[in-house]
Amino acid sequence: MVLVQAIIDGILVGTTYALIGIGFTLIFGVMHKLNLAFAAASIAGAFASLVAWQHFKDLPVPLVFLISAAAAGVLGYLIYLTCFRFIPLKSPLATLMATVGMLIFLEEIVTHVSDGKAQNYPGMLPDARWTLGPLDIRVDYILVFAISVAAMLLLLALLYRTRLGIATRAVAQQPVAAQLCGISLDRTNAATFVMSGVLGGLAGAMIGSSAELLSNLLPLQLTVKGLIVTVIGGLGSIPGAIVAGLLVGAVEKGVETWSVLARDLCVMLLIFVFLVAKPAGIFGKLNVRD
Amino acid sequence: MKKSALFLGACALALAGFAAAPASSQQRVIKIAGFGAKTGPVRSFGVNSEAAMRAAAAEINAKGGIKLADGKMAKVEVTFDDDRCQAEDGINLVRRYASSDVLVAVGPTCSNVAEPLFGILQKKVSDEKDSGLRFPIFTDVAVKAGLAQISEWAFRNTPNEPLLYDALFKYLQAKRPELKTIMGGKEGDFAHSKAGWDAVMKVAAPKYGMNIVGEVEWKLTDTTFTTQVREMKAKNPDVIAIAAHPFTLCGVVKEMARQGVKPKLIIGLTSSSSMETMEGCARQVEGAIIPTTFAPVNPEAKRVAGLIAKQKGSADLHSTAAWENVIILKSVIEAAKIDGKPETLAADRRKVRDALAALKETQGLLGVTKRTEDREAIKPFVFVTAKGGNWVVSYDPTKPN
Amino acid sequence: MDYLYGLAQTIGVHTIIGLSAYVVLQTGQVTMAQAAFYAVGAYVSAMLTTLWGLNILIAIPVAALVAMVLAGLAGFPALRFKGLMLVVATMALGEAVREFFFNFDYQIAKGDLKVGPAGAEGFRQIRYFYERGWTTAEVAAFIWMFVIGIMALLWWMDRSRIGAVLRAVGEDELAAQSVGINLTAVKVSAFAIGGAIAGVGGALYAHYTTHVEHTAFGVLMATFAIAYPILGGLSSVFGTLIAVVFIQGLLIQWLPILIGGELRNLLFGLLILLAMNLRPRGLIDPRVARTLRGLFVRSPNA
Amino acid sequence: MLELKGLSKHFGGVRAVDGLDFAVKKGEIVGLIGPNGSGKSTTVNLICGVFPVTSGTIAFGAHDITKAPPHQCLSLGIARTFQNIRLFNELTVWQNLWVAQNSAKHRKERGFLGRWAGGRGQARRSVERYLEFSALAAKRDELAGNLSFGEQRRLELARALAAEPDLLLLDEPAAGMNSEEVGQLADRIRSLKGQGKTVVLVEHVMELVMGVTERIAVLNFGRKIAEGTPAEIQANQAVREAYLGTGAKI
Repeated sequence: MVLVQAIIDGILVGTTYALIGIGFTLIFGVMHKLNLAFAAASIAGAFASLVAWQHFKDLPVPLVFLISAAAAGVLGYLIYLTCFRFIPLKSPLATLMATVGMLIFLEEIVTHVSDGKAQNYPGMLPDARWTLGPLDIRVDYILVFAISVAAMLLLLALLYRTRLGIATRAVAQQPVAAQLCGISLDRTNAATFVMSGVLGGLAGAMIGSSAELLSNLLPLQLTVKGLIVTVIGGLGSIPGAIVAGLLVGAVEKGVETWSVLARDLCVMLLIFVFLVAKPAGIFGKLNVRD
Repeated sequence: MKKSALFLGACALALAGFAAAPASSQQRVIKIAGFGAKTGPVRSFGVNSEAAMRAAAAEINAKGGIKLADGKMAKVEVTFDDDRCQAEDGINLVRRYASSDVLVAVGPTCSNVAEPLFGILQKKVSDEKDSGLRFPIFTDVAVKAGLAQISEWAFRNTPNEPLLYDALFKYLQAKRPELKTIMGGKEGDFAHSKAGWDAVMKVAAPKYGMNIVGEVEWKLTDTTFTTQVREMKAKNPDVIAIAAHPFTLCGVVKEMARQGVKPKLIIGLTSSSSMETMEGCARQVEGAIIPTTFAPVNPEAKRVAGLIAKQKGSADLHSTAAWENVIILKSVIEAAKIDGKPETLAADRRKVRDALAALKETQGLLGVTKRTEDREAIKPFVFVTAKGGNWVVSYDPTKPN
Repeated sequence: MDYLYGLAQTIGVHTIIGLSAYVVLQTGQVTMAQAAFYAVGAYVSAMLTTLWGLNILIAIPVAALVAMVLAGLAGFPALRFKGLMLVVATMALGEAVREFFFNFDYQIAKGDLKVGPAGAEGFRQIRYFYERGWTTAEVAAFIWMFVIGIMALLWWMDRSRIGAVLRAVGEDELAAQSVGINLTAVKVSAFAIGGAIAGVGGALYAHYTTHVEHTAFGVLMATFAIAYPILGGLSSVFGTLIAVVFIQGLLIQWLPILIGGELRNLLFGLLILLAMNLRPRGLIDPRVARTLRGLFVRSPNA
Repeated sequence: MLELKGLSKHFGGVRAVDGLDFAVKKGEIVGLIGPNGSGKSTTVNLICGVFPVTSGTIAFGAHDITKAPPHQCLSLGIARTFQNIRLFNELTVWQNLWVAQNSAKHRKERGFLGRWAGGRGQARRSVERYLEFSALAAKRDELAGNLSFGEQRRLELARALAAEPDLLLLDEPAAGMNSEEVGQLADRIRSLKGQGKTVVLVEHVMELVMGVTERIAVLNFGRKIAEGTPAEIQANQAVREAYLGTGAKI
């Protein structure tokens, strides 16, 4: 029963991993580049909302979340401008390194804002619990789950139902052809960064909110977790990132009931299993033809 | 080519600036260099230590300064550098001090900096062959047990955790005999937190009749603790001891509140008796008890806390140690009768070291601190309890009631 | 002066770890495992000198060899992955090795105290240099002997056919195969050479800092290992050296003296960002590298 | 010398190559043509071990190379060029030729130790020879990425030849060339015959195929629909239909 309980917790919390994974995978899908500053921007967004929350006392929680999402969206655009826009496509390592610089920069800004201290962050319904037979579930985890799913559905609708979404997918598949069809590469890329930033900001806010704390320790941790989810899900695959996020959450919490120190090793093992058995990820397709 | 020239230019400029940095001094000064983490996760420690050192220096200088061997007075000059909690940074900083006119250093924040730092010092002063640095360091924060034994140039004024927790459990046995069972929680991937439970509390509790019913662990950067807290709930101990930084300490007590885990007592790790914990989770830690080597319990302690606050730092068990260190160094330097001239620098450092080693006790803010043979401190302590968003003294051994 | 020698030690050791990633990066593989081989070198050599009293000139090659074997073994499965997959796979390997040393507890009594790796506490008292009375300058010279040796080796490799083969693999694996290059052999060799160099770096690190513990070998160290050659440029070994001087010397050591420590880390990230925007191919990009080469030697093929 | 038997390659449901039988004799120059997507390039990639074969066998001389990885094909004596030029752009012209000094022939000539000592000189001489052959001697230290399109094509051909192969697979070498350049290319390919090389030419530009090959195989939808001399192929009705429907002239 302990295990079942833990796995349910894991799946619920795993949605935030999924959101971070989607952020990485979205940018990778469109630009075929890695944005290592993404998770840091998500947490920085949450910190921006924290500052707002501290400044205007008793801001309602949904508004705090929106501020976080908006701030992270803006940061996403800034990352695009500083790390991608002006660096030639031929130098993928330069963009990678630039995002590392951005990661360090954002991490340090967060450290300065918080003075390196853990900060109280508003929780959603801090005392609500839902008892279901022997199971005991935190209502705010269910909220996290619901909000994440809603955000993912919104994203999918955006990608498949709007002009901007079609442009994004076109650029992801055939950048040159898309340009010839009059799609602005620059604008589409920027939009992708903003979209992923908004998702990340939401995830950052929910991670902080479910712990009721924010800390400058989070960015690096979340970057690693996001990369793991992205790889297991398959590069550029949004459904893959969702399933992988839930899977990683469930495995973490499940293993935790046995040993905390083995937890991270088991996640690493999970990567190896996937890399060997299914190198393209859960839903990913390998590009075999050149 | 132009851009690379720009870079070369910047490098040259930096070099030139560096070469010009050591300024000439007209007045006699004694330089005490502070260093610690001012960036990264433990930034607040460095900020507070710096404030405390500056406050102490201001106080000494206001009273005329430090008396040298020739009877002249010298001003104290305190500097503070950031080591980013990185071993190599700390080593390079201390090498820089040792090759400049700094007399003695106070620091560092992190044990993982202190360990290698003490390692590069000369191990035994009698060993002429040992090429380690001959430079005294008087540590204020790095708390890991037994570090000063690495070198005879290393001194510490840090809490001795085994003694503190021994006293705490002894006190609990006498005053709260209804507490029979204890469960521990620790950050398994952080040496100090891990040792705080494994080597300190876990050892002390059974000595005073408390029964260990279980232990859980988590990691430094975890944000969810549902599994661990459920285990606590299942074991239902009287006491829960949490050896962790404020970030996960707060995460755990918040989860405990959510799951309705209400132990009769929560015990925290010494460094958690800070305002950070209160900013993070004042409501949930209400009633928790922590042994600490500082609390504003007497007029002098209150006055110093005010002075440190004026320098934009907060007074806690670590930063007040930095204050004490500078004050102790003043009297040590005066007792050592140093000349304070550039040509006597090496001899002066040795004199300061010997005088520090000769100390049997020092005056601290909470009373007399005993110095041990292996250059560690046994500091007076109090127990503080979280109450209404503040840490209040619940027991002071010097004032038995 | 002693301080500058000390700084030279840091720069030397970091140059070595950067060069270890340089070799692997040339084959187009972004590896996050260098910190793991660095750790292996550090622990193995420190155990040899401190626990069993071996000469450091024996300990370093042995440490390099162990790191090389491990890297070679890691290289085989790593062949399956490219790009981000490889980044994450090697990161997983690095973390696994770090976890191993976190739990690695093996001490023996030496006189009045026990020495050796003590799990999370780390491994202290690796005082080989200081016990033998080496001065700071001598230690710096010892470290730079290895730096210069490794740089000379890689400089020679760069100019020989091996270097061309490594770069060919890095640029286009299929085309490289079609001219008869055995990808497996080249990639595994690059991993192994990189591992051996990282092992040397780790061994020197352990001995100059006297203390090693698992926290020193995390993701951050692995990132720095690849950051140096990328920032410096993959066209010349001197790029890595210049990047290390830029980061360790300018940003970490001198910047706080010039502008105060508070702003240092903020600027640190920004300057990396700026450098990559201004010089996407590294501080020493191919053009500068060719000019540089022209200063020293005439075209090797003329 | 090269023999494909029942060779098939399926990508999911797509049968890119479907039961292809095809043989090349030593010293021949053979053309492989067909409309877009007919499986020509896939066939080249299968021979070179780029894709795993779904079914069928590939034999080269006495060796079964069905499962051989690409680099092994080269050391047995098969070299290739690519449809979209794949040079090492960051290496110089000279280095591009130098890395190709890899085949079994080179190794045999130099022996084990010779690879370190005398082999270097020999390899350098071989590189010089192909620099001359491709008329790129003046640009030896230029980065390959900076060459013009035509020069890049020449360099790629030279790089394949520098491996001293017995069989050369050319994947659309004339794509994007003007007719003057195609003429020069035709001369080069013909001169290869004189050196005793066997050539398989995959091509769209009929001017070239008809001009230099002795025998042509035509693919459509992964199957061989015709084989014969250039004249026979030009007269073949099935081939015309495959290309442009009925009545087309090729």
